[in-house]
Amino acid sequence: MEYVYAAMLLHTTGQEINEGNVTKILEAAGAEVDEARVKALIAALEDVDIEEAMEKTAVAAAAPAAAAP
Amino acid sequence: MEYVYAAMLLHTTGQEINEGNVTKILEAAGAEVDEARVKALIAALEDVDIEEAMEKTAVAAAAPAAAAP
Amino acid sequence: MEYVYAAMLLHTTGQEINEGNVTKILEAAGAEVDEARVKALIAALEDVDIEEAMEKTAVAAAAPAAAAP
Amino acid sequence: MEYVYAAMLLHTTGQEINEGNVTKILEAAGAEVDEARVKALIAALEDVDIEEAMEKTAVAAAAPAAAAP
Amino acid sequence: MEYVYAAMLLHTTGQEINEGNVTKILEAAGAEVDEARVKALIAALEDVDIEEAMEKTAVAAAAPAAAAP
Amino acid sequence: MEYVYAAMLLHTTGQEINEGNVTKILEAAGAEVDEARVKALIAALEDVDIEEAMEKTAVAAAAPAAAAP
Amino acid sequence: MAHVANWKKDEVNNLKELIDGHSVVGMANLADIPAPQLQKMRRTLKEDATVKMSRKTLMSLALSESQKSNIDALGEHMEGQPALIFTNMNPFKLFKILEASKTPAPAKAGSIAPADIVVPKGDTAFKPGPILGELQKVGIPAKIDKGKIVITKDKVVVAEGEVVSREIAGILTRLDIHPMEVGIDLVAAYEDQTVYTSDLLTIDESKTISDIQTAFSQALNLSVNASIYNKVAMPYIIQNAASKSMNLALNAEILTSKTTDLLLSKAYLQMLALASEIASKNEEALDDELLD
Repeated sequence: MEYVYAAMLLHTTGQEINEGNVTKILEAAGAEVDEARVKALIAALEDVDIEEAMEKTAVAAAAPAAAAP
Repeated sequence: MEYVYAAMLLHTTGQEINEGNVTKILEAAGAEVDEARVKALIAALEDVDIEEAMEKTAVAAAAPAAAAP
Repeated sequence: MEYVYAAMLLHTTGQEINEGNVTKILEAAGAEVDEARVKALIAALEDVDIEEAMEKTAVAAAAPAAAAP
Repeated sequence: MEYVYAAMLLHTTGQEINEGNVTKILEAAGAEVDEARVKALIAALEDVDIEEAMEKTAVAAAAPAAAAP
Repeated sequence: MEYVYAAMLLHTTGQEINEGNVTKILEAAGAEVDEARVKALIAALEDVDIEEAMEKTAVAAAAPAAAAP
Repeated sequence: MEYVYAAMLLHTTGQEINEGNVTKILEAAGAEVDEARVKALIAALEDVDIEEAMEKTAVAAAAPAAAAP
Repeated sequence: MAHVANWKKDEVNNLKELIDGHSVVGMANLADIPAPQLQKMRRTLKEDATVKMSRKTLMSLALSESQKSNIDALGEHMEGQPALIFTNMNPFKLFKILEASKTPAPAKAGSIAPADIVVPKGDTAFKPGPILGELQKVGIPAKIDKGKIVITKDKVVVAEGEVVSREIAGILTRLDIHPMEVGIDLVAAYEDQTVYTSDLLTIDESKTISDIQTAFSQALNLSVNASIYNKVAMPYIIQNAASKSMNLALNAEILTSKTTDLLLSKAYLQMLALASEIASKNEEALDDELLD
């Protein structure tokens, strides 16, 4: 999950989520960085609205109780 | 939340969650680092089983308010 | 939660939520006081309307049905 | 409400909930202390499982959501 | 998701999930194959129990707040 | 499930789900191909809206999350 | 074939040509199909399939004389009023089309129920009269209500596979219940050296849909659990990360812009909960504000 946390960190600090920045954070966190996974991450995030995905968490957290048995 | 993400990153990569490491990550993410908040983060996490705390669902209590009309 | 309780206490008695007051309460409660966490508390509360946060709870308690899908 | 918060504080820090301790906290919070009320509080709490009572919150908050259609 | 389906196919037929095999399948499916994504797929699956990861509900983790204890 | 995975692969890459394509993928995955099962799959999929079936899954995946422990 | 009449020779040759000229040969049962309906079905199938009725012996002969290996095994599946169907369509698809074209029909005495035959509860069109007794006689719970005969409970009158009696058949017809399915039964189909019987040819569409859904959720689960980044899984991966982070922040009481108000309201709610517990012991312990 470290790649995702790196992306979320950049999102929160308002920095661009690109290969250089993600790699920098992962290295600072002492992770072995797999370039291919960084590339895959960036590509996968391209059309994703991170804010919306995160907000869904909050709503999801609050709402789905109704579906509980 | 950037302080929390930094802690999650260190936890995931198996590094120690200490001031130096948290600061390094936050700087790599281009964040302005507030020393007191870093210290507070370390203090808050001191006796916490992070793995467990990540998985344990927290306060449902206030959450639905956000979704309320 | 002792830091949060201390803040709520001060809010209830109408006193200012500052480092000195929070520390005084925590010490009276026999807690080991972490200065950094007190500072982080004050900083975090700076932009929060406590009354509003409490009211949100009330709404949550009264009408959470609205959050259901 | 300050009396209840004071009791919660003592519970969290693991101190005994007695007249002296409650009074000390309330004074630190700048409250006027009503001795009779403190006594009543101590007496009432004698038979209460504080941990359980506080946890009921989460259940109460989660439950109404579940009742939603 | 085509990379994931390719991996699941190989897993089901008991073949090794390596670059050559994944690429072969994707080409048979008429996909443009991105070498970096194939590599990222292999890397992500390295220490994963695929059977278990396929069955373990992933989305549940996103919404558990409502299940608060 | 390899037959279904092959069909999903073709659906994802936007290729036609026909006997030739399914067989090609299964062979690339090293599977022994049972022609009758391929035929049955194609016939079965003719009247099925894969996209719709997937969307319904997503809803299902999101809702029961609340039932998670 | 010296002693065989010429028309029979022609018929067998004709069938052989059809067998060798199509990739798929089906064995059907046309029993119980009224002529007009069969006409209609032939017309519907015209583009895709040819239905040929003949004598059993001639069909067997044509099958055994065909060049196609193993096709004589199809002859073992003659039932009722057998007929051959010729097509180049996938046999599974042929089966599906024939099943879909079946139409409901009234039950006759001696029919075999294709599924449980149910008389549903509810109003009937009947005015009170001897029919009430007839219904009750075969075990259908009925009574008179507001000048009409009403069936009070769903009732299975014939179980799947059982024979429909004359009385039941009559009552079903009067109730306008058509429990039978009439159409071309494809008993078996030959393609490429293999004979598929109807149980193999049956396609369960809901199973297909649930297989697709299983495949999709397996793929999604695997993507999210193994952090395989793609567009479908990414929102869920982010949600997981966000929710784990929130859990940690809330459980460890880390105050952030996203957690502070949640933690404050948690404290407030805890206080209210504890206060209500205290109030149940002694109201004197609480201030007036809380007692409201």
